[in-house]
Amino acid sequence: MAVTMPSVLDDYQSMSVEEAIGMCRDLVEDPDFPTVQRWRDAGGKVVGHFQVYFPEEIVHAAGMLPLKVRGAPVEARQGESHFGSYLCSILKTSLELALSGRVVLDMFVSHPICDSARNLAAVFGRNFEYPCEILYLPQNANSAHASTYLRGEYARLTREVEAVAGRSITPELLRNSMGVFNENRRLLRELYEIKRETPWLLSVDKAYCLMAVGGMIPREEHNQLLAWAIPQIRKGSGTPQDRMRLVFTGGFCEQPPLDLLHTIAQFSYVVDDDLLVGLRWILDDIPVGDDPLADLAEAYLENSSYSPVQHDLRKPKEQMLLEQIKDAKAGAAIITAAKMCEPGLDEVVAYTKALDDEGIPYFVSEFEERMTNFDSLQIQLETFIENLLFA
Amino acid sequence: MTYAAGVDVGSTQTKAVIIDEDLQIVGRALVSTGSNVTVAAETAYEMALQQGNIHEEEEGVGFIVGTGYGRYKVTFGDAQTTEISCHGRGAVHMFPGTRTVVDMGGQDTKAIKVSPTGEILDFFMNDKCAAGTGRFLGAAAMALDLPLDQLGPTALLSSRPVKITTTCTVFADGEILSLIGKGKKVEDVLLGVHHSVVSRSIGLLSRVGIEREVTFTGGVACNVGMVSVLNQELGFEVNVSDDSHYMGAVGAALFAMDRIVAGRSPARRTEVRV
Amino acid sequence: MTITAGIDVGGAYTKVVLLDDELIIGRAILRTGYKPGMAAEECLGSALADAGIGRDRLDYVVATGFGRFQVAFSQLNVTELTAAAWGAHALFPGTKTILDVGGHAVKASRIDESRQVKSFRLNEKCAAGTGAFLEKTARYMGFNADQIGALAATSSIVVPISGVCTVFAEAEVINHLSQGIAAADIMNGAIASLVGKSVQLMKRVKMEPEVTLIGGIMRFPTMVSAIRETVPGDINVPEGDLVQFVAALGAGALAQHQVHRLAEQGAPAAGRADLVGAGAS
Amino acid sequence: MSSTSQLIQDAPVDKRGTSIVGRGNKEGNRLFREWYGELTSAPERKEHSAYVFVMGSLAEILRSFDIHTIFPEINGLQQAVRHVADDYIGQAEDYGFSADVCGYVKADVGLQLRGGDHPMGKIPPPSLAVYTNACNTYVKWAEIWERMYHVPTFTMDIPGSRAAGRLTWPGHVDFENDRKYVAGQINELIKLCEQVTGRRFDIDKLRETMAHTNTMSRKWKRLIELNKSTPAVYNAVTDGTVFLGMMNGYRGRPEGAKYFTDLVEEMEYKAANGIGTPFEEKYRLAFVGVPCYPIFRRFSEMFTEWGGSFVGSSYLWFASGGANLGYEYDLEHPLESLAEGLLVTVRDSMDSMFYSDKNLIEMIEPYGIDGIVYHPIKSCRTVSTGLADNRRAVMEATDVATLFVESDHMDKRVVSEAQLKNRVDAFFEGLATRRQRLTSTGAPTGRA
Repeated sequence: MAVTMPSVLDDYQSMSVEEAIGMCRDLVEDPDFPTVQRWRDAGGKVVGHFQVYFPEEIVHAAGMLPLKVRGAPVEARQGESHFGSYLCSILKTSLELALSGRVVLDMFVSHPICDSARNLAAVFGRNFEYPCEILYLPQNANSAHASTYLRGEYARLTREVEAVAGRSITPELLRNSMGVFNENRRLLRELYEIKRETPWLLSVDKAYCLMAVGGMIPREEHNQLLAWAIPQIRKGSGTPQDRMRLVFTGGFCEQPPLDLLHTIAQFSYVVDDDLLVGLRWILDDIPVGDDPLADLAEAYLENSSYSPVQHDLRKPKEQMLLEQIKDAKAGAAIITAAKMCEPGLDEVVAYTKALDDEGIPYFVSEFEERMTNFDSLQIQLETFIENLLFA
Repeated sequence: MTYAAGVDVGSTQTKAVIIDEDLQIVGRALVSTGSNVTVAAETAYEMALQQGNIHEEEEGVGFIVGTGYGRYKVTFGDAQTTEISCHGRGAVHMFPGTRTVVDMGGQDTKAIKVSPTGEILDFFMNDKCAAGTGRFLGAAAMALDLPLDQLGPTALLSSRPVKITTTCTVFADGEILSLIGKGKKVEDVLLGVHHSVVSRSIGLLSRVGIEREVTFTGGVACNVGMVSVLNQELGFEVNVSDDSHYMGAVGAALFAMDRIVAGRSPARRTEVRV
Repeated sequence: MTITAGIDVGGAYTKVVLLDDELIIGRAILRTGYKPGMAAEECLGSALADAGIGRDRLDYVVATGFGRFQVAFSQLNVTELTAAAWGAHALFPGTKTILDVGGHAVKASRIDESRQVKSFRLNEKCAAGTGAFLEKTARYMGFNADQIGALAATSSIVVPISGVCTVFAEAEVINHLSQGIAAADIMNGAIASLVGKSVQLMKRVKMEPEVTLIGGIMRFPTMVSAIRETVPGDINVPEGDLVQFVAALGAGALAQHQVHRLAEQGAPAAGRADLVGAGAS
Repeated sequence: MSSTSQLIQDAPVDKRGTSIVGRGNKEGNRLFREWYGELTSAPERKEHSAYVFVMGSLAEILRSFDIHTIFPEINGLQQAVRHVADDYIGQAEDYGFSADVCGYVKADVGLQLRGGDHPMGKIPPPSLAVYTNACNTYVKWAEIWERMYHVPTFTMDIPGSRAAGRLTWPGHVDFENDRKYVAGQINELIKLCEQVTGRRFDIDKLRETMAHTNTMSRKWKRLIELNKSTPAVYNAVTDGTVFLGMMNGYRGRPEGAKYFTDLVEEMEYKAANGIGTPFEEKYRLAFVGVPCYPIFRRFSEMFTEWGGSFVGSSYLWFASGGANLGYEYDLEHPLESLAEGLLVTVRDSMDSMFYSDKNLIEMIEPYGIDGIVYHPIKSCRTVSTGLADNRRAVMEATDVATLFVESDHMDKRVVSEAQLKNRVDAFFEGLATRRQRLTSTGAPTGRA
């Protein structure tokens, strides 16, 4: 292992798995990102990458910490003053984290997932000295030339990252990192399998905390945490209840507050979702060959999940959602979109029409990362359940 | 003696101020705007004249400037100026050290950056949403059926503000009542309301940049709770005049006096100027 | 005979309906204020008085509305949407679509023959489309809520009110007034904008006849006739002030259903109030 | 009465129609109606239409296949200036689209739901849709047509600048990687057009359309420079919208080349003779964002009645697809240079939205700018997201006066005339006092 990664988590092995999940929740909700602080204090550099997907392997191979920038439930007092009225919250809070010094970066990367996200790179660039750029992930996934282009774009990114890290990324280092992330995605797949097969053992909010913490700690450490937690969760004592199995969609970029997920978990089983889908974007292990950048590029296009912000004629989103519901043996769906999220709101129309045609019950609910009142969501959830009970 | 007058027609209240050549306020009046804006403006103006017992026959009012959203309805006015310019001018006149003005009225909040001469360098107003404006405080008062002037004092009884996220006026009473329903103390909820309104206004202020001194104008500046929370959040004391409610009208009157002094006062006109 | 109570603790008003099997034997309404639990107590008290029976006669109590979790004595809590479905169905068995325009929320739902809610939408925040907007507008122009209907009825012109934010919509109202537009016409415009937003919600749940209109705002004939103009098919409106009691009635009807169901199962009359109660936080 | 209001009002053109002054707008209105006439009658002639967008319309290729280009954005703004947009938008919202979704998208959905009935004519359904990623909403928009019409949709993915001012050029490894990608996609698009039309690709026809675009780009660049003259020879917001209609609608066509040749002749004549717009010019302004179409004429009057004259507009940069660069294709190597040109011009469109602060600062002196008006809109995050921060940067670097007003280019519900006027008035009151101070201290005050 060429890079020595400092450990940033407290000793959780001595905790119960519930306590460890509680620790994750605290970290996920802590707007000061203590694990990132510890990493920096140990002399590490941090590359912040905005939602949804980012080839973190490249940053990892350079010995830096890839930090998933996903906003935070903070008041964007400074952030607000850099934006207008009609914008999603994650944009403002992500900038707030940087402006307020809660998160200190050595590089910031955004993506052409939506027009706000591309603008965000420009806004960061005007306000910070470190490199702020857009990684142009291909939007024409159906072109025969997309993967060659993406390999070249990854090569460009590699050069930028090397400059920031002050060290070169050998194919060996990259292959090693890809191994670490393959392992990480495999463990996350296990986590989701537990939710799908035995949802009473792992609620959506707890699974979320375990997953999300990965975006802010060295991935080796996340792998250790998951490898430690998963067997214990499987051994859990919960018993199945007669609850509705739901798929939650709309959490691919801005994140709903944990309390919202908790509210849902109190009334139902969320057996699949698109929360932080970027961490699980690649569906299987990436084959590690002679040209790791090409392997990364190929996997992004050919072996990936779906989201409202990737256009791929092979993946009509409403079809993907229906399959997701079928595969998860879910009986209903919660269709959400972050307030002011154009791609998300556009997709809601297609999703609801498809669900209407299939006769799959659903309800629509907008959310914002900073919301604290879930009455409307709760009314809709309960109405769902009551319909089963008093039919 | 020549006088100058400013009439500030706001969405809820109309204010009139008369100043003399020494720029001293000699008459002021406040009436609720109601449905006939022009009548409200005339009434306020006449009342201000009476209060300063100025008799137009002998000692005339040389120039009248209308301001506020209804400024073009001040049909007896000689000129119109936006309340943005007027609040800036009034604040700098009352507190010459003023560099930033926060004006909180019925339905909008303005952040104004001014030069030492009262020149407007930059300004920002809430456009899209009345959340966190004075109206939100009004809604809170109505929900808890407290008189407006009791809001601040009641809030200041609390030390533990409740976090309030919905600052949407429409849903204010719902949010507030459900908090009370959940057993929160009235004063804690109210302090929370004040905090949420203040933090919205500070968000607005930071758009023009918070440079000391900050002068707090508009009707909401009469709320002691708002003043103390604002000071607390800013970390320094803001200027508040006893006439903060009249600041727009004062600014308008000062502009009017400029015109008199510049000797450019036109013959009194009474036709509508739109 | 089975006597049940349905209690609807709404944002503005608390309503109680007492049922003896199918028959309404008593009801009461009063302001919720900020002690929903107490409001429910008092309201139930006056309803019992209205029916002239004692509390011990109650077989089952179902609570609904935003304050349902503050109702200490209910065996079961259900949402307004479920209660409304039961209420509308009890009054008009042909109901397929329900529009509930309340003070703080507008809810549209589509149900099937067995009162199952098939689809529903709640109004998004920041839409100047709640009953409160009408009352605010009326109050601003110097009328009280009960005069809204009569006032609008005298007008034939609809003054457009397009503002998205209620507060700014009020500013529009002020502007119209200052331009000398008649209060009645402005009221008409306010109603039209509310109707427009409500009908849109119904379209989003794919409304089918019969449509049943409920909620306090439906007291105003102008509101109803404006909806009739834009919505095809049969439209039901409960008689008089019964419009305000539909959710409470539904809760009472559901209570009847529960008693009989539990009787069949031979189980004691204990609901899942606690279970749902867990949802309250 | 401003020339664009003729466009809006179909008002008769005055007797001086023969004179060179005012010709551009008169011709523009005529050609504009002619264009919509062509579109309306295209189906009768069994001609194909493609739905395209202003930032990278690929008109050169589509035209070489005689495929009509239809711009939903232009349809949308016409619905707004003709005060019918709300009906279409309402229909789309009933269909399920949120109030927060782009008004252009909803106006188009409403239009499609009405079988293409549009105030300018009947908009035929698409044979295919071609769009770049210059605006991500283009992509989401096309997905709606995929679902409605099951027609082929083609994303021409054009990587933009990775960071402010970081431009690469031919020969640079990153540029070549992007160019290969774009060139490859162009070939894929050509194949798609062959399938749709059943015709063979004709490279000489492509040369023709490219030659016309070359003329138009050259003239467009000149047109923008010509407004350095005092008084401004055209209003960059109102007249500019007419010019943009021509630039996009007639891109790659002889009528377009002639139109802009004549237009530049007219503007050079006006410049030489000190002829300005119909309004007195007291303050020279730059406009940033998208105009307020629902009250288009009133919006412009709020400025002209104070003597505010829009001499430049970022809209003329990005909505012309980057024609402001005056980029000219190398007709010896059409396909290669089409790829290069597309990359360079569409990249510039995006830069004009995301990174325009530097261009604005550089514009102040040569154009004698007294103030910059930022008008971000609810509908368009692409244009609007960065503007508040952009303004901060400009105000830090210069002491130019700025105004920041938000509304929308389609949705009347968020356009409050009273609010707008209040801010505009305050802005000019500030400009007036500032000018008094500057003149008294003898400092330069733009050109006025």
